Amino acid sequence: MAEFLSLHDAVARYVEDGATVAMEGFTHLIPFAAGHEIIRQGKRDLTLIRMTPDLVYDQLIGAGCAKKLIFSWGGNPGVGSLHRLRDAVEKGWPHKVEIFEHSHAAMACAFEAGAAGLPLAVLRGYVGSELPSVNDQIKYIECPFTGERLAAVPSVRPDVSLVHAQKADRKGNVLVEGIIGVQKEAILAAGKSIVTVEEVVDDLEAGPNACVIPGWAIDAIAVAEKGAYPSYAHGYYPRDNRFYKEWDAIARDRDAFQTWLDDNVYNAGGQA
Amino acid sequence: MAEFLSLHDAVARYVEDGATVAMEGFTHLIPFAAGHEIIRQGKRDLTLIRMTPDLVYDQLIGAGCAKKLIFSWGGNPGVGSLHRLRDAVEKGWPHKVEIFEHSHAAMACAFEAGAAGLPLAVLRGYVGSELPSVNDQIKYIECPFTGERLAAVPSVRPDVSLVHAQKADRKGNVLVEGIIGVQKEAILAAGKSIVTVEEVVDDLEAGPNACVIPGWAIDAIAVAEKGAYPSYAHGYYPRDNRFYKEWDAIARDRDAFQTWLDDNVYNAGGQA
Amino acid sequence: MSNEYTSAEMMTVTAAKALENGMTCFVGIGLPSEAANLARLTHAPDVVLIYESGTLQTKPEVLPLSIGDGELCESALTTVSVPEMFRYWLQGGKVDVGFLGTAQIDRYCNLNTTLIGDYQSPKVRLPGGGGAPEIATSAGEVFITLKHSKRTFVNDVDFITTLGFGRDGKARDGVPNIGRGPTRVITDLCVMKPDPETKELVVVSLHPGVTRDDVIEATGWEIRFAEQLETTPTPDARELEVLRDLKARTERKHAGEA
Amino acid sequence: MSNEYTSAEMMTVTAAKALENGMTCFVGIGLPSEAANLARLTHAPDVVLIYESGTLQTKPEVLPLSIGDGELCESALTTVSVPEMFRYWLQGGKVDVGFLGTAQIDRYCNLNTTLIGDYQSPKVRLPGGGGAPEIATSAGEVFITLKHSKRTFVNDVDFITTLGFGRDGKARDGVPNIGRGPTRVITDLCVMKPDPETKELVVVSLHPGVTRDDVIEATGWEIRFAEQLETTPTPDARELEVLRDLKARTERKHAGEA
Repeated sequence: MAEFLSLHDAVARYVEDGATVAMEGFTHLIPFAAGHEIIRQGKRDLTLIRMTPDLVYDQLIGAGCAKKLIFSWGGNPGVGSLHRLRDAVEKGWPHKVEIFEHSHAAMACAFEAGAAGLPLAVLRGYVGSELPSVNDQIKYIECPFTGERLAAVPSVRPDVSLVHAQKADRKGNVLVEGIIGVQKEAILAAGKSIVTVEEVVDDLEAGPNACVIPGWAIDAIAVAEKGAYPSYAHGYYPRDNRFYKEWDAIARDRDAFQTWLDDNVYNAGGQA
Repeated sequence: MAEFLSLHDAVARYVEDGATVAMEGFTHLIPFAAGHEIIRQGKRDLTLIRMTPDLVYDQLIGAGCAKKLIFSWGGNPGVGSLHRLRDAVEKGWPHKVEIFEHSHAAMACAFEAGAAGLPLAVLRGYVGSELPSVNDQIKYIECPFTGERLAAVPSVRPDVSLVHAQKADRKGNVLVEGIIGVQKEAILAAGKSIVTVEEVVDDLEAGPNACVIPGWAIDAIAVAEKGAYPSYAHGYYPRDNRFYKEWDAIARDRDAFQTWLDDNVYNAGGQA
Repeated sequence: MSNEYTSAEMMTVTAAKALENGMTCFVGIGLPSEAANLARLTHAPDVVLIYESGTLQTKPEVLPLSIGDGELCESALTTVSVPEMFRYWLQGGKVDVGFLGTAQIDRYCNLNTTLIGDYQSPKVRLPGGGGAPEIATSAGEVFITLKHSKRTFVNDVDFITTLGFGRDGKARDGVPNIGRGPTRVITDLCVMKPDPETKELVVVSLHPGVTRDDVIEATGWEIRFAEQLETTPTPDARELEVLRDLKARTERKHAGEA
Repeated sequence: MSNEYTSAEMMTVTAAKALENGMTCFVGIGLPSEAANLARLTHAPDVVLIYESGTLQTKPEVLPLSIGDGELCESALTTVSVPEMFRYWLQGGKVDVGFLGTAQIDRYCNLNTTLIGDYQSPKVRLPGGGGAPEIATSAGEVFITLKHSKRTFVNDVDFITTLGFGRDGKARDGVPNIGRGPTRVITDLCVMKPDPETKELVVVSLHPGVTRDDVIEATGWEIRFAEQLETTPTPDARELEVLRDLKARTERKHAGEA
């Protein structure tokens, strides 16, 4: 049953050093506030899972929180590279990060399978790609009905998932609306889950088939206004595309990144 | 791209003798009008797929349209037996119907897998059940990561699927709302699809994540007012629970059934 | 209101009491649905009811006739597709208890809802498995409720549609990712629980006025009784009132009068 | 408005023309997105654009910077979850054409968006596969658009992220349930198509003012030319106007002024 906590307390309680952590939100509703809280609390040796690492994992990796990264597309969308990710992979700064690389299709199916309580996801994938040669987590099964060889990947089952959503009601039921990505799957697949929300309301005013996650399937809810900034929250604020472009210069340079981190995360209390 | 046809023409064009046919709608939005049209057109040797055969398949089976039935729960919900189904299975009237029997979980996963273009569905299912001993369509795979043995069933990929929905817009995009069952899966898994709707509107007025099926994924749309009666259409009319109870007496008796069929289907034009 | 009650009411009230507040319960239609909603309307207002039609956390005013009545959707927190219901919510491990009825049950709680007689030429064809086979294995535990008779409590079920503990009581042993299975059976005569070791059903509580012989005569095998045999608490006035109101509302609605 | 145009505009307009009205197109971000939306705003108003963020049949007013900008959802017919997008819509066979960009391409249309150098210690780490590996195999066919240079058109891609026709041109042969693969590559210099037999890319059309030598110099292998080499039609005034308006609107919006 969802407990309303401060973001500080939720992260302190549920995110342990060495944990496997999924922070989802496909371009939309990326949980930046939660990511900054993890950085501030100095969590270490995390295995980070995310389809599109985006700026939030660039920041976590640059801040030294990550040991491994499981992902399928690691760029700054429409802008270019994630320089902190590249620096870690190419130069080992601040330390080497081990990567397990998938396609979007496989990651999406792996989240689905995790939510479905299965150990594996099956898909028609990776045909002719060399990704299976560098990722031993990609295997195959044979269809017992047709003999077709299909790809199999382990399901995603994080120790803890963190997502951002528009709103929760007072019982902790959460509405996710717009581009819903794999947020529901991330929560249902996880051992523990933290949802940050823009606001708490009396009534979610959701349609009959809206993406609503019941409070009893969530561990902690924390209010984090603009918690997805510089990504966006449909109905609340738009994506700050300008910041995504500015990030390129910040992240390119280790010092500039450190300064940004000091100013916007370490010394920004719980409001970054 | 969806073509607007009369129900007569849609069924005449797409439902062939011997076809594998799925008519879905989980208690809600059961496509009775479409079923009656199939009976009127005297289609034969159909392989009928449906999680819950309900009255609609009781009628099709009693009318002699079916050769096989693939299903997971064959009763009159809350009332008792489907007497026409029982008469076919127990006594071979009007002729023997071969049955392939699953659990709901397996059928639901098989529809999902069919929509996903896969040849099989994988689930943690049938543990300890004797259903696998009487249905050779239930097999097993071994998870290459954990070694766990999981059930596998062939995906559902009907020649044609028929579902009922609340409304279509003038481009043929369809909104299904309320209990959405496996309607979307049935359409996407099928070679051809027919959707009957209560009405055609200018604007679906659907939420951003509503269950909307694009017109280009549908073959034919036919307007059939009260097309789900005696089941219901959320927002249009309620379930006629009284008729479901009355059906028990009608279907118990071959003559009473024939009379009902004459009065309400054969001699009811396209309005039954 | 008098405290007299029927044996059917005794069964429903007792079944309802098995549910604790806050549990998530995957509800079968019929008797389980009646009991689960009674629990929600009495001692367990926050019990979460899930129906296989995809309705999550539903609070119907009247009992559904079918598993997918409009009432279930209208009063639900949200409604998901049926594949999602079975994959994410049931198989995904979100259900504490599955609440099932059955046509036949044996001493190891195996359930038959498939047929009487031989599979290829059945004497009586029953509706089939529906959601039960995976509810029984994926839910944390399973409650079963049905009327007690020799026709339903049989020595060997004609067919195991849904696993209790298998023909030998050992079918769950060593199976990965499986729930505890049936933990209690509630009838109009008594409450039974599986023996912790052998998994054979043992009567742990007799309803007031019911004798051991009543149970023995209604059971198709040599039924065992617990050493500390209890008497089931009687329904109180409020439970009976709420149940009767619920059933009256339901009857009016289904007759088309509401 | 003059009919002068840049080579980038020539590329986009030519890529746009490849899309026919009514096609369903799974759109990659960047150049493919620009071309696909230009098609929608000119000759193909009913082209159906699908983005991997789950937005089905979207009609953005401005080009998205990311694959999941709010604009895509607001103008979509509906938005589904990402698992549904990849399972039902892409793998389910509902996509006619996948429209991709790439960092590297070889003569058999294999695409590399993973890295330059060695996998374990890369010289340059690129973003990775994203949706491309399965778009390339599940879509009915694939269009590819990118700028022509020796850096991008290489003799051997450092890594096959996404299958064209394999290192030998035969990797799709005999594979069940696979799309036709790349059917055209549109650059700022020319249009190429795979040879029907060998699958090696052949230049079929040169953009006006571009010479064979221009293409030879910008290609990392000995590029072949079709016997009937055509000249690509030039953009007309309306195409250029619509494209420039679209890009201007987009720039204003992304700079935060709109």
